[in-house]
Amino acid sequence: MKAKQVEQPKAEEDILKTIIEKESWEDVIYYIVGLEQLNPWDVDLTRLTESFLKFAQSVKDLDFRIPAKVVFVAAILLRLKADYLSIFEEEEDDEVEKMLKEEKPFAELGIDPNLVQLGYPMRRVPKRQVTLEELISALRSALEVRERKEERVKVLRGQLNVNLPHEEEDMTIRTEKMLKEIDGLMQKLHQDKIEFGQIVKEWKRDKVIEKFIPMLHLEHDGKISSEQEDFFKKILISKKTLQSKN
Amino acid sequence: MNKKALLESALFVSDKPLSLAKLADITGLPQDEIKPLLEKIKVEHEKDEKGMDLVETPEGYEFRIKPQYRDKIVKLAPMADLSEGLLRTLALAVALKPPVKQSSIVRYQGNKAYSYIEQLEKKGLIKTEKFSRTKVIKLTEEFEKYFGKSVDELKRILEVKA
Amino acid sequence: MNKKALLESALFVSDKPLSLAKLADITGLPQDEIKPLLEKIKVEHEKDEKGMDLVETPEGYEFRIKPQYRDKIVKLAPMADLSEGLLRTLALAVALKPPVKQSSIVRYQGNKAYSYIEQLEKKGLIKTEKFSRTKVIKLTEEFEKYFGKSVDELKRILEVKA
Repeated sequence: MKAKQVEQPKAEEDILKTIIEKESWEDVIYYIVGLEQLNPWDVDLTRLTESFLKFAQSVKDLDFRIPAKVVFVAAILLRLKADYLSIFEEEEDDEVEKMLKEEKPFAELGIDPNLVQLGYPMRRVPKRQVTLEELISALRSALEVRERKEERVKVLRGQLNVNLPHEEEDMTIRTEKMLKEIDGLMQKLHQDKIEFGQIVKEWKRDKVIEKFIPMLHLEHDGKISSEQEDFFKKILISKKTLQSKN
Repeated sequence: MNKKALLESALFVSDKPLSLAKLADITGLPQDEIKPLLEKIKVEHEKDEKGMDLVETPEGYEFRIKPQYRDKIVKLAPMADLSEGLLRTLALAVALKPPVKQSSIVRYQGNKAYSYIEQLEKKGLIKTEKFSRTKVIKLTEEFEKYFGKSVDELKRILEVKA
Repeated sequence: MNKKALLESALFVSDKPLSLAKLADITGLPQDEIKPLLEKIKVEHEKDEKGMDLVETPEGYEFRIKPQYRDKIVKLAPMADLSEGLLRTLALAVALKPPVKQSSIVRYQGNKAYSYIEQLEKKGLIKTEKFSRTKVIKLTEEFEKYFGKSVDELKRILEVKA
Protein backbone atom coordinates (compact mmCIF):
# COMPACT_ATOMS: atom_id res chain seq x y z
CA MET A 1 0.00 0.00 0.00
CA LYS A 2 1.32 3.37 -0.97
CA ALA A 3 1.35 6.00 1.65
CA LYS A 4 0.64 8.94 -0.50
CA GLN A 5 0.18 12.05 1.52
CA VAL A 6 -2.61 14.13 0.14
CA GLU A 7 -3.86 17.24 1.75
CA GLN A 8 -7.52 16.59 2.42
CA PRO A 9 -8.86 19.13 4.77
CA LYS A 10 -11.89 18.06 6.72
CA ALA A 11 -11.73 14.55 5.31
CA GLU A 12 -12.42 13.10 8.75
CA GLU A 13 -15.50 15.21 9.18
CA ASP A 14 -16.72 13.98 5.82
CA ILE A 15 -16.07 10.40 6.82
CA LEU A 16 -17.94 10.84 10.06
CA LYS A 17 -20.85 12.28 8.13
CA THR A 18 -20.77 9.24 5.93
CA ILE A 19 -20.69 6.92 8.91
CA ILE A 20 -23.79 8.55 10.26
CA GLU A 21 -25.61 8.69 6.96
CA LYS A 22 -24.76 5.32 5.54
CA GLU A 23 -26.43 2.44 7.21
CA SER A 24 -23.64 -0.04 6.79
CA TRP A 25 -20.09 0.66 7.74
CA GLU A 26 -18.84 -1.25 4.70
CA ASP A 27 -20.23 1.61 2.66
CA VAL A 28 -18.12 3.91 4.76
CA ILE A 29 -14.95 2.01 3.94
CA TYR A 30 -15.89 1.92 0.28
CA TYR A 31 -16.54 5.59 0.49
CA ILE A 32 -13.17 6.30 2.05
CA VAL A 33 -11.37 4.20 -0.52
CA GLY A 34 -13.50 5.68 -3.23
CA LEU A 35 -12.60 9.24 -2.33
CA GLU A 36 -10.48 10.03 -5.25
CA GLN A 37 -7.60 11.61 -3.56
CA LEU A 38 -7.84 9.95 -0.21
CA ASN A 39 -5.83 6.95 0.75
CA PRO A 40 -7.28 5.22 3.82
CA TRP A 41 -3.82 5.44 5.26
CA ASP A 42 -4.14 9.18 5.32
CA VAL A 43 -7.20 9.23 7.51
CA ASP A 44 -6.23 10.81 10.76
CA LEU A 45 -7.89 8.53 13.28
CA THR A 46 -7.39 10.98 16.09
CA ARG A 47 -9.22 13.62 14.13
CA LEU A 48 -11.92 11.17 13.16
CA THR A 49 -12.35 10.32 16.81
CA GLU A 50 -12.45 13.92 17.86
CA SER A 51 -15.07 14.67 15.26
CA PHE A 52 -17.06 11.75 16.48
CA LEU A 53 -16.87 12.79 20.10
CA LYS A 54 -17.90 16.30 19.15
CA PHE A 55 -20.76 14.85 17.18
CA ALA A 56 -21.77 12.55 20.03
CA GLN A 57 -21.98 15.48 22.38
CA SER A 58 -24.00 17.57 19.97
CA VAL A 59 -26.76 15.13 19.16
CA LYS A 60 -29.55 14.33 21.52
CA ASP A 61 -30.66 11.08 20.00
CA LEU A 62 -27.68 8.88 19.34
CA ASP A 63 -28.34 5.77 17.34
CA PHE A 64 -26.56 3.03 19.24
CA ARG A 65 -25.39 1.48 16.03
CA ILE A 66 -23.39 4.52 15.06
CA PRO A 67 -20.69 4.01 17.71
CA ALA A 68 -20.52 0.38 16.65
CA LYS A 69 -19.91 1.45 13.11
CA VAL A 70 -17.28 3.91 14.21
CA VAL A 71 -15.43 1.13 16.02
CA PHE A 72 -15.47 -1.04 12.96
CA VAL A 73 -14.35 1.70 10.67
CA ALA A 74 -11.57 2.53 13.08
CA ALA A 75 -10.67 -1.13 13.41
CA ILE A 76 -10.41 -1.54 9.67
CA LEU A 77 -8.35 1.59 9.31
CA LEU A 78 -6.17 0.35 12.13
CA ARG A 79 -5.80 -2.87 10.22
CA LEU A 80 -4.61 -0.94 7.21
CA LYS A 81 -2.12 0.91 9.33
CA ALA A 82 -0.97 -2.24 11.05
CA ASP A 83 -0.28 -3.75 7.64
CA TYR A 84 1.70 -0.70 6.74
CA LEU A 85 3.69 -1.05 9.93
CA SER A 86 4.45 -4.67 9.25
CA ILE A 87 5.96 -3.79 5.88
CA PHE A 88 8.60 -1.87 7.75
CA GLU A 89 8.77 -4.27 10.61
CA GLU A 90 12.39 -5.16 10.12
CA GLU A 91 13.57 -1.61 9.90
CA GLU A 92 11.36 -0.54 12.71
CA ASP A 93 12.10 -3.35 15.10
CA ASP A 94 13.08 -0.98 17.85
CA GLU A 95 9.96 1.00 17.20
CA VAL A 96 7.80 -2.12 17.61
CA GLU A 97 9.67 -3.16 20.71
CA LYS A 98 9.00 0.20 22.21
CA MET A 99 5.37 -0.06 21.26
CA LEU A 100 5.02 -3.41 22.93
CA LYS A 101 5.98 -1.90 26.21
CA GLU A 102 3.57 0.97 25.77
CA GLU A 103 0.53 0.98 27.99
CA LYS A 104 -1.69 2.28 25.26
CA PRO A 105 -0.72 0.92 21.89
CA PHE A 106 -4.05 2.09 20.58
CA ALA A 107 -3.18 5.65 21.29
CA GLU A 108 0.21 4.98 19.77
CA LEU A 109 -1.50 3.93 16.58
CA GLY A 110 -3.60 7.04 16.54
CA ILE A 111 -6.77 5.63 18.02
CA ASP A 112 -8.36 7.31 20.93
CA PRO A 113 -9.23 4.68 23.54
CA ASN A 114 -12.42 6.59 24.24
CA LEU A 115 -13.55 5.69 20.80
CA VAL A 116 -13.44 2.06 21.76
CA GLN A 117 -15.25 2.69 24.97
CA LEU A 118 -18.05 4.35 23.09
CA GLY A 119 -18.27 1.39 20.86
CA TYR A 120 -20.48 -1.07 22.59
CA PRO A 121 -23.65 -1.51 20.71
CA MET A 122 -26.68 -1.90 22.86
CA ARG A 123 -28.67 -4.56 21.22
CA ARG A 124 -31.75 -6.21 22.46
CA VAL A 125 -31.91 -9.93 22.42
CA PRO A 126 -35.61 -10.21 21.97
CA LYS A 127 -37.06 -13.50 22.99
CA ARG A 128 -40.34 -14.69 21.76
CA GLN A 129 -42.70 -17.19 23.27
CA VAL A 130 -43.13 -20.59 21.70
CA THR A 131 -46.02 -21.35 19.42
CA LEU A 132 -48.55 -24.16 19.60
CA GLU A 133 -46.96 -25.72 16.55
CA GLU A 134 -43.66 -25.89 18.43
CA LEU A 135 -45.35 -27.48 21.41
CA ILE A 136 -46.83 -30.13 19.15
CA SER A 137 -43.54 -30.85 17.45
CA ALA A 138 -41.82 -31.10 20.86
CA LEU A 139 -44.32 -33.75 21.83
CA ARG A 140 -43.65 -35.64 18.62
CA SER A 141 -39.92 -35.59 19.32
CA ALA A 142 -40.44 -36.72 22.92
CA LEU A 143 -42.53 -39.63 21.74
CA GLU A 144 -40.03 -40.49 19.03
CA VAL A 145 -37.20 -40.53 21.52
CA ARG A 146 -39.24 -42.89 23.66
CA GLU A 147 -39.94 -45.16 20.69
CA ARG A 148 -36.28 -45.23 19.78
CA LYS A 149 -35.42 -46.10 23.37
CA GLU A 150 -37.92 -48.95 23.35
CA GLU A 151 -36.51 -50.11 20.06
CA ARG A 152 -33.05 -50.13 21.57
CA VAL A 153 -34.23 -52.12 24.57
CA LYS A 154 -35.83 -54.65 22.24
CA VAL A 155 -32.63 -55.02 20.27
CA LEU A 156 -30.58 -55.29 23.44
CA ARG A 157 -32.88 -57.92 24.82
CA GLY A 158 -32.58 -59.86 21.63
CA GLN A 159 -28.82 -59.64 21.84
CA LEU A 160 -28.62 -60.64 25.47
CA ASN A 161 -31.28 -63.25 24.99
CA VAL A 162 -32.42 -62.52 28.47
CA ASN A 163 -36.04 -61.91 29.04
CA LEU A 164 -35.87 -59.02 31.48
CA PRO A 165 -39.21 -59.14 33.24
CA HIS A 166 -41.65 -56.26 33.37
CA GLU A 167 -39.03 -53.83 32.20
CA GLU A 168 -41.65 -51.26 31.29
CA GLU A 169 -43.64 -51.60 34.46
CA ASP A 170 -43.36 -48.67 36.78
CA MET A 171 -41.03 -49.42 39.67
CA THR A 172 -43.57 -47.90 42.02
CA ILE A 173 -46.11 -50.49 41.00
CA ARG A 174 -43.58 -53.30 41.26
CA THR A 175 -42.49 -52.37 44.74
CA GLU A 176 -46.07 -51.99 45.91
CA LYS A 177 -46.90 -55.42 44.56
CA MET A 178 -43.88 -56.91 46.24
CA LEU A 179 -44.68 -55.33 49.57
CA LYS A 180 -48.15 -56.82 49.41
CA GLU A 181 -46.68 -60.23 48.65
CA ILE A 182 -44.33 -59.94 51.60
CA ASP A 183 -47.18 -58.88 53.88
CA GLY A 184 -49.34 -61.71 52.63
CA LEU A 185 -46.67 -64.31 53.13
CA MET A 186 -45.83 -63.10 56.63
CA GLN A 187 -49.49 -63.28 57.61
CA LYS A 188 -49.88 -66.70 56.08
CA LEU A 189 -46.79 -68.07 57.78
CA HIS A 190 -47.30 -66.07 60.99
CA GLN A 191 -43.69 -64.99 60.81
CA ASP A 192 -42.14 -61.55 60.97
CA LYS A 193 -39.20 -62.66 58.90
CA ILE A 194 -39.37 -64.45 55.61
CA GLU A 195 -36.77 -65.76 53.29
CA PHE A 196 -36.21 -64.05 49.95
CA GLY A 197 -36.37 -67.43 48.19
CA GLN A 198 -39.94 -67.86 49.42
CA ILE A 199 -41.24 -65.03 47.25
CA VAL A 200 -39.39 -66.10 44.12
CA LYS A 201 -41.64 -68.27 42.06
CA GLU A 202 -38.97 -70.21 40.26
CA TRP A 203 -35.26 -70.13 40.96
CA LYS A 204 -34.31 -68.84 37.54
CA ARG A 205 -32.17 -65.88 36.80
CA ASP A 206 -34.91 -63.66 35.37
CA LYS A 207 -37.37 -64.58 38.10
CA VAL A 208 -34.82 -63.80 40.79
CA ILE A 209 -34.06 -60.45 39.27
CA GLU A 210 -37.78 -59.72 38.98
CA LYS A 211 -38.02 -59.78 42.77
CA PHE A 212 -34.54 -58.77 43.76
CA ILE A 213 -34.66 -55.27 42.26
CA PRO A 214 -37.92 -54.21 43.92
CA MET A 215 -36.58 -55.64 47.16
CA LEU A 216 -33.60 -53.30 46.92
CA HIS A 217 -35.98 -50.42 46.24
CA LEU A 218 -38.11 -51.31 49.27
CA GLU A 219 -35.04 -51.48 51.42
CA HIS A 220 -33.83 -48.14 50.09
CA ASP A 221 -37.24 -46.61 50.79
CA GLY A 222 -37.03 -47.90 54.36
CA LYS A 223 -40.02 -50.18 53.98
CA ILE A 224 -38.19 -53.41 54.71
CA SER A 225 -34.83 -54.49 55.89
CA SER A 226 -32.94 -57.43 54.60
CA GLU A 227 -30.06 -59.35 56.04
CA GLN A 228 -27.68 -61.93 54.76
CA GLU A 229 -25.23 -63.67 57.04
CA ASP A 230 -22.74 -64.35 54.35
CA PHE A 231 -22.39 -64.28 50.58
CA PHE A 232 -24.62 -66.79 48.82
CA LYS A 233 -26.45 -67.49 52.07
CA LYS A 234 -30.14 -66.95 52.59
CA ILE A 235 -31.51 -63.44 52.50
CA LEU A 236 -33.99 -62.72 55.27
CA ILE A 237 -36.57 -59.97 54.86
CA SER A 238 -38.35 -58.25 57.69
CA LYS A 239 -40.65 -55.27 57.85
CA LYS A 240 -38.59 -52.38 59.10
CA THR A 241 -40.89 -51.32 61.90
CA LEU A 242 -44.57 -51.59 62.43
CA GLN A 243 -44.80 -48.33 60.57
CA SER A 244 -47.73 -46.05 60.42
CA LYS A 245 -47.44 -46.52 56.68
CA ASN A 246 -50.70 -46.37 54.75
CA MET B 1 -38.61 11.82 33.03
CA ASN B 2 -41.82 9.86 33.00
CA LYS B 3 -41.74 6.96 35.46
CA LYS B 4 -44.13 4.75 33.56
CA ALA B 5 -42.18 5.25 30.36
CA LEU B 6 -38.96 4.39 32.17
CA LEU B 7 -40.44 1.11 33.41
CA GLU B 8 -41.70 0.34 29.95
CA SER B 9 -38.31 0.94 28.39
CA ALA B 10 -36.64 -1.34 30.95
CA LEU B 11 -39.13 -4.11 30.24
CA PHE B 12 -38.65 -3.60 26.53
CA VAL B 13 -34.88 -3.90 26.59
CA SER B 14 -34.48 -6.79 29.01
CA ASP B 15 -34.24 -10.31 27.69
CA LYS B 16 -35.25 -11.74 31.07
CA PRO B 17 -38.26 -11.13 33.30
CA LEU B 18 -37.61 -8.31 35.77
CA SER B 19 -38.56 -8.62 39.41
CA LEU B 20 -39.96 -5.71 41.37
CA ALA B 21 -36.66 -5.50 43.24
CA LYS B 22 -34.67 -5.34 40.02
CA LEU B 23 -37.00 -2.72 38.58
CA ALA B 24 -36.62 -0.68 41.75
CA ASP B 25 -32.87 -0.99 41.49
CA ILE B 26 -32.77 0.18 37.90
CA THR B 27 -35.29 2.95 38.12
CA GLY B 28 -34.53 4.16 41.61
CA LEU B 29 -38.26 4.12 42.36
CA PRO B 30 -39.75 2.51 45.48
CA GLN B 31 -41.48 -0.80 44.83
CA ASP B 32 -44.88 0.41 45.99
CA GLU B 33 -44.72 3.17 43.44
CA ILE B 34 -43.76 0.72 40.71
CA LYS B 35 -46.58 -1.74 41.25
CA PRO B 36 -49.51 0.51 40.28
CA LEU B 37 -47.57 1.77 37.27
CA LEU B 38 -47.02 -1.80 36.10
CA GLU B 39 -50.70 -2.46 36.64
CA LYS B 40 -51.46 0.48 34.38
CA ILE B 41 -49.11 -0.76 31.67
CA LYS B 42 -50.69 -4.18 31.96
CA VAL B 43 -54.26 -2.91 31.57
CA GLU B 44 -53.26 -0.76 28.60
CA HIS B 45 -51.77 -3.73 26.81
CA GLU B 46 -54.86 -5.86 27.27
CA LYS B 47 -56.52 -3.84 24.51
CA ASP B 48 -57.01 -5.72 21.26
CA GLU B 49 -54.94 -3.28 19.32
CA LYS B 50 -51.80 -4.02 21.33
CA GLY B 51 -49.50 -6.85 20.27
CA MET B 52 -47.89 -7.65 23.62
CA ASP B 53 -49.08 -8.51 27.08
CA LEU B 54 -47.37 -7.50 30.28
CA VAL B 55 -47.21 -10.71 32.28
CA GLU B 56 -46.23 -11.32 35.88
CA THR B 57 -44.41 -14.62 36.35
CA PRO B 58 -42.68 -15.96 39.47
CA GLU B 59 -39.44 -14.70 37.92
CA GLY B 60 -40.78 -11.21 37.38
CA TYR B 61 -42.53 -9.04 34.86
CA GLU B 62 -42.07 -9.38 31.14
CA PHE B 63 -43.64 -8.38 27.86
CA ARG B 64 -44.91 -11.33 25.89
CA ILE B 65 -46.17 -11.50 22.33
CA LYS B 66 -49.86 -12.35 22.44
CA PRO B 67 -50.40 -16.01 21.50
CA GLN B 68 -52.48 -15.29 18.40
CA TYR B 69 -49.62 -13.39 16.74
CA ARG B 70 -46.78 -15.83 17.45
CA ASP B 71 -47.15 -17.99 14.36
CA LYS B 72 -46.71 -15.01 12.10
CA ILE B 73 -43.66 -13.52 13.75
CA VAL B 74 -41.86 -16.73 14.48
CA LYS B 75 -39.33 -16.19 11.70
CA LEU B 76 -38.30 -12.82 13.05
CA ALA B 77 -36.97 -14.04 16.36
CA PRO B 78 -34.92 -17.20 16.49
CA MET B 79 -34.65 -17.14 20.27
CA ALA B 80 -37.58 -18.77 22.02
CA ASP B 81 -37.92 -18.42 25.77
CA LEU B 82 -38.30 -22.16 26.37
CA SER B 83 -35.65 -24.66 25.35
CA GLU B 84 -36.52 -27.79 23.42
CA GLY B 85 -36.12 -29.92 26.55
CA LEU B 86 -38.45 -27.74 28.61
CA LEU B 87 -40.94 -27.73 25.81
CA ARG B 88 -40.92 -31.51 25.60
CA THR B 89 -41.60 -31.78 29.31
CA LEU B 90 -44.49 -29.39 28.96
CA ALA B 91 -45.88 -31.22 25.94
CA LEU B 92 -45.65 -34.53 27.79
CA ALA B 93 -47.40 -33.06 30.81
CA VAL B 94 -50.31 -32.07 28.58
CA ALA B 95 -50.35 -35.24 26.52
CA LEU B 96 -50.24 -37.58 29.51
CA LYS B 97 -53.26 -35.76 30.88
CA PRO B 98 -52.54 -33.75 33.98
CA PRO B 99 -52.22 -34.32 36.86
CA VAL B 100 -49.25 -36.38 35.74
CA LYS B 101 -46.85 -38.27 37.93
CA GLN B 102 -43.31 -36.94 37.76
CA SER B 103 -42.11 -40.49 37.22
CA SER B 104 -44.18 -40.81 34.05
CA ILE B 105 -42.36 -37.89 32.54
CA VAL B 106 -39.01 -39.22 33.69
CA ARG B 107 -39.86 -42.45 31.90
CA TYR B 108 -40.00 -40.53 28.64
CA GLN B 109 -37.30 -37.98 29.15
CA GLY B 110 -34.88 -39.66 31.51
CA ASN B 111 -33.27 -37.98 34.48
CA LYS B 112 -32.97 -34.61 32.77
CA ALA B 113 -36.69 -34.28 33.38
CA TYR B 114 -36.13 -33.48 37.07
CA SER B 115 -34.29 -30.30 36.22
CA TYR B 116 -36.78 -29.36 33.49
CA ILE B 117 -39.65 -29.77 35.92
CA GLU B 118 -37.88 -27.55 38.42
CA GLN B 119 -37.28 -24.86 35.82
CA LEU B 120 -40.84 -24.96 34.56
CA GLU B 121 -42.10 -24.61 38.08
CA LYS B 122 -39.90 -21.56 38.56
CA LYS B 123 -41.37 -20.07 35.44
CA GLY B 124 -44.83 -20.70 36.85
CA LEU B 125 -45.99 -22.86 33.96
CA ILE B 126 -46.50 -25.96 36.10
CA LYS B 127 -46.85 -26.66 39.79
CA THR B 128 -45.93 -29.84 41.61
CA GLU B 129 -47.54 -31.45 44.61
CA LYS B 130 -46.29 -34.29 46.75
CA PHE B 131 -48.51 -37.33 46.97
CA SER B 132 -47.08 -39.88 49.35
CA ARG B 133 -43.87 -40.89 47.64
CA THR B 134 -44.36 -39.31 44.27
CA LYS B 135 -44.63 -35.82 42.86
CA VAL B 136 -47.62 -34.90 40.79
CA ILE B 137 -47.46 -32.24 38.11
CA LYS B 138 -50.30 -29.90 37.36
CA LEU B 139 -50.58 -27.18 34.77
CA THR B 140 -51.18 -23.66 36.00
CA GLU B 141 -53.33 -20.78 34.94
CA GLU B 142 -50.09 -19.19 33.82
CA PHE B 143 -49.66 -22.08 31.42
CA GLU B 144 -53.09 -21.46 29.94
CA LYS B 145 -52.34 -17.77 29.63
CA TYR B 146 -49.03 -18.50 27.96
CA PHE B 147 -50.63 -20.53 25.18
CA GLY B 148 -53.87 -18.63 25.18
CA LYS B 149 -55.77 -21.92 25.37
CA SER B 150 -57.26 -24.00 28.13
CA VAL B 151 -55.53 -27.23 29.12
CA ASP B 152 -58.48 -29.17 27.74
CA GLU B 153 -58.29 -27.43 24.40
CA LEU B 154 -54.57 -28.06 24.23
CA LYS B 155 -55.02 -31.71 25.07
CA ARG B 156 -57.46 -32.08 22.24
CA ILE B 157 -55.12 -30.34 19.80
CA LEU B 158 -52.17 -32.48 20.85
CA GLU B 159 -54.20 -35.66 20.55
CA VAL B 160 -55.24 -34.84 17.03
CA LYS B 161 -51.95 -33.50 15.75
CA ALA B 162 -49.20 -35.43 17.48
CA MET C 1 -56.65 -10.74 14.55
CA ASN C 2 -55.92 -7.07 14.94
CA LYS C 3 -53.65 -5.78 12.18
CA LYS C 4 -52.09 -3.01 14.21
CA ALA C 5 -51.35 -5.42 17.06
CA LEU C 6 -49.76 -7.85 14.63
CA LEU C 7 -47.45 -5.14 13.29
CA GLU C 8 -46.58 -4.09 16.81
CA SER C 9 -45.71 -7.64 17.83
CA ALA C 10 -43.46 -8.02 14.78
CA LEU C 11 -41.65 -4.77 15.55
CA PHE C 12 -41.33 -5.72 19.19
CA VAL C 13 -39.80 -9.10 18.58
CA SER C 14 -37.38 -8.26 15.79
CA ASP C 15 -33.80 -7.36 16.59
CA LYS C 16 -33.41 -5.62 13.25
CA PRO C 17 -35.36 -2.82 11.62
CA LEU C 18 -38.18 -4.12 9.41
CA SER C 19 -38.80 -2.69 5.98
CA LEU C 20 -42.30 -2.15 4.63
CA ALA C 21 -41.72 -5.03 2.24
CA LYS C 22 -40.67 -7.34 5.06
CA LEU C 23 -43.64 -6.27 7.18
CA ALA C 24 -45.93 -6.94 4.25
CA ASP C 25 -44.37 -10.33 3.78
CA ILE C 26 -44.84 -11.30 7.43
CA THR C 27 -48.29 -9.93 7.94
CA GLY C 28 -49.70 -10.62 4.51
CA LEU C 29 -51.03 -7.06 4.44
CA PRO C 30 -50.52 -4.72 1.49
CA GLN C 31 -47.91 -2.03 2.06
CA ASP C 32 -50.36 0.82 1.66
CA GLU C 33 -52.43 -0.62 4.44
CA ILE C 34 -49.40 -1.00 6.67
CA LYS C 35 -48.15 2.56 6.34
CA PRO C 36 -51.04 4.34 8.07
CA LEU C 37 -51.05 1.72 10.83
CA LEU C 38 -47.35 2.33 11.45
CA GLU C 39 -48.06 6.03 11.51
CA LYS C 40 -50.68 5.40 14.18
CA ILE C 41 -48.27 3.32 16.27
CA LYS C 42 -45.67 6.04 15.88
CA VAL C 43 -47.96 8.83 17.04
CA GLU C 44 -49.13 6.77 20.00
CA HIS C 45 -45.58 6.19 21.13
CA GLU C 46 -44.70 9.84 20.97
CA LYS C 47 -46.68 10.36 24.17
CA ASP C 48 -44.55 11.09 27.19
CA GLU C 49 -45.73 8.04 29.02
CA LYS C 50 -44.38 5.63 26.42
CA GLY C 51 -40.81 4.33 26.76
CA MET C 52 -40.09 3.53 23.13
CA ASP C 53 -40.25 5.39 19.86
CA LEU C 54 -41.14 3.90 16.54
CA VAL C 55 -38.31 5.09 14.33
CA GLU C 56 -38.02 4.91 10.56
CA THR C 57 -34.46 4.23 9.44
CA PRO C 58 -33.22 3.60 5.91
CA GLU C 59 -33.33 -0.12 6.73
CA GLY C 60 -36.87 0.04 7.98
CA TYR C 61 -38.93 0.58 11.08
CA GLU C 62 -37.88 -0.28 14.59
CA PHE C 63 -38.75 0.40 18.18
CA ARG C 64 -36.04 2.26 20.02
CA ILE C 65 -35.72 3.22 23.64
CA LYS C 66 -36.30 6.93 24.04
CA PRO C 67 -32.95 8.64 24.56
CA GLN C 68 -33.75 10.01 28.01
CA TYR C 69 -34.15 6.50 29.42
CA ARG C 70 -31.06 4.88 27.96
CA ASP C 71 -28.65 5.76 30.73
CA LYS C 72 -30.84 4.11 33.31
CA ILE C 73 -31.47 0.89 31.49
CA VAL C 74 -28.02 0.43 30.03
CA LYS C 75 -27.29 -2.10 32.79
CA LEU C 76 -29.93 -4.43 31.40
CA ALA C 77 -28.41 -4.71 27.99
CA PRO C 78 -26.58 -7.94 27.36
CA MET C 79 -22.80 -7.59 27.45
CA ALA C 80 -23.14 -4.20 29.07
CA ASP C 81 -20.27 -5.33 31.22
CA LEU C 82 -17.71 -5.40 28.43
CA SER C 83 -14.84 -3.35 29.72
CA GLU C 84 -12.72 -1.07 27.64
CA GLY C 85 -9.92 -3.63 27.66
CA LEU C 86 -12.19 -6.37 26.41
CA LEU C 87 -13.49 -4.12 23.68
CA ARG C 88 -9.99 -3.31 22.58
CA THR C 89 -9.13 -6.98 22.36
CA LEU C 90 -12.21 -7.53 20.24
CA ALA C 91 -11.44 -4.59 18.00
CA LEU C 92 -7.91 -5.92 17.54
CA ALA C 93 -9.19 -9.39 16.72
CA VAL C 94 -11.28 -7.84 13.97
CA ALA C 95 -8.61 -5.47 12.80
CA LEU C 96 -5.94 -8.14 12.57
CA LYS C 97 -8.27 -10.35 10.51
CA PRO C 98 -9.44 -13.49 12.24
CA PRO C 99 -8.22 -16.15 12.79
CA VAL C 100 -5.65 -14.16 14.75
CA LYS C 101 -2.75 -15.50 16.73
CA GLN C 102 -3.07 -14.82 20.42
CA SER C 103 0.50 -13.54 20.37
CA SER C 104 -0.43 -10.82 17.85
CA ILE C 105 -2.99 -9.44 20.23
CA VAL C 106 -0.58 -9.68 23.13
CA ARG C 107 1.85 -7.65 21.06
CA TYR C 108 -0.59 -4.79 21.02
CA GLN C 109 -2.21 -5.12 24.40
CA GLY C 110 0.49 -6.62 26.55
CA ASN C 111 0.01 -9.45 29.00
CA LYS C 112 -3.42 -8.31 30.09
CA ALA C 113 -4.60 -9.65 26.77
CA TYR C 114 -4.42 -13.23 28.08
CA SER C 115 -7.06 -12.53 30.66
CA TYR C 116 -9.18 -10.54 28.21
CA ILE C 117 -9.09 -13.38 25.72
CA GLU C 118 -10.15 -15.79 28.41
CA GLN C 119 -13.05 -13.57 29.44
CA LEU C 120 -14.19 -13.05 25.88
CA GLU C 121 -14.12 -16.77 25.30
CA LYS C 122 -16.24 -17.29 28.41
CA LYS C 123 -18.74 -14.79 27.07
CA GLY C 124 -18.80 -16.71 23.83
CA LEU C 125 -17.71 -13.82 21.63
CA ILE C 126 -14.52 -15.54 20.53
CA LYS C 127 -13.21 -19.06 20.59
CA THR C 128 -9.62 -20.18 20.76
CA GLU C 129 -7.95 -23.19 19.23
CA LYS C 130 -4.50 -24.59 19.88
CA PHE C 131 -2.18 -24.80 16.93
CA SER C 132 1.11 -26.39 17.92
CA ARG C 133 2.53 -23.91 20.38
CA THR C 134 0.23 -21.01 19.79
CA LYS C 135 -3.41 -20.25 20.33
CA VAL C 136 -5.49 -18.97 17.47
CA ILE C 137 -8.49 -16.75 18.06
CA LYS C 138 -11.63 -16.99 16.00
CA LEU C 139 -14.82 -15.01 16.16
CA THR C 140 -18.02 -16.84 16.99
CA GLU C 141 -21.61 -16.78 15.86
CA GLU C 142 -22.37 -14.98 19.09
CA PHE C 143 -20.01 -12.23 17.98
CA GLU C 144 -21.82 -12.05 14.68
CA LYS C 145 -25.15 -11.75 16.41
CA TYR C 146 -23.83 -9.11 18.75
CA PHE C 147 -22.37 -6.93 16.05
CA GLY C 148 -24.81 -7.88 13.34
CA LYS C 149 -22.12 -8.74 10.81
CA SER C 150 -20.90 -12.14 9.75
CA VAL C 151 -17.24 -12.97 10.18
CA ASP C 152 -17.10 -13.80 6.49
CA GLU C 153 -18.41 -10.41 5.56
CA LEU C 154 -15.84 -8.84 7.81
CA LYS C 155 -13.06 -10.87 6.33
CA ARG C 156 -14.08 -10.06 2.80
CA ILE C 157 -14.01 -6.39 3.53
CA LEU C 158 -10.65 -6.67 5.20
CA GLU C 159 -9.24 -8.73 2.35
CA VAL C 160 -10.41 -6.36 -0.33
CA LYS C 161 -9.19 -3.30 1.39
CA ALA C 162 -6.04 -4.44 3.08
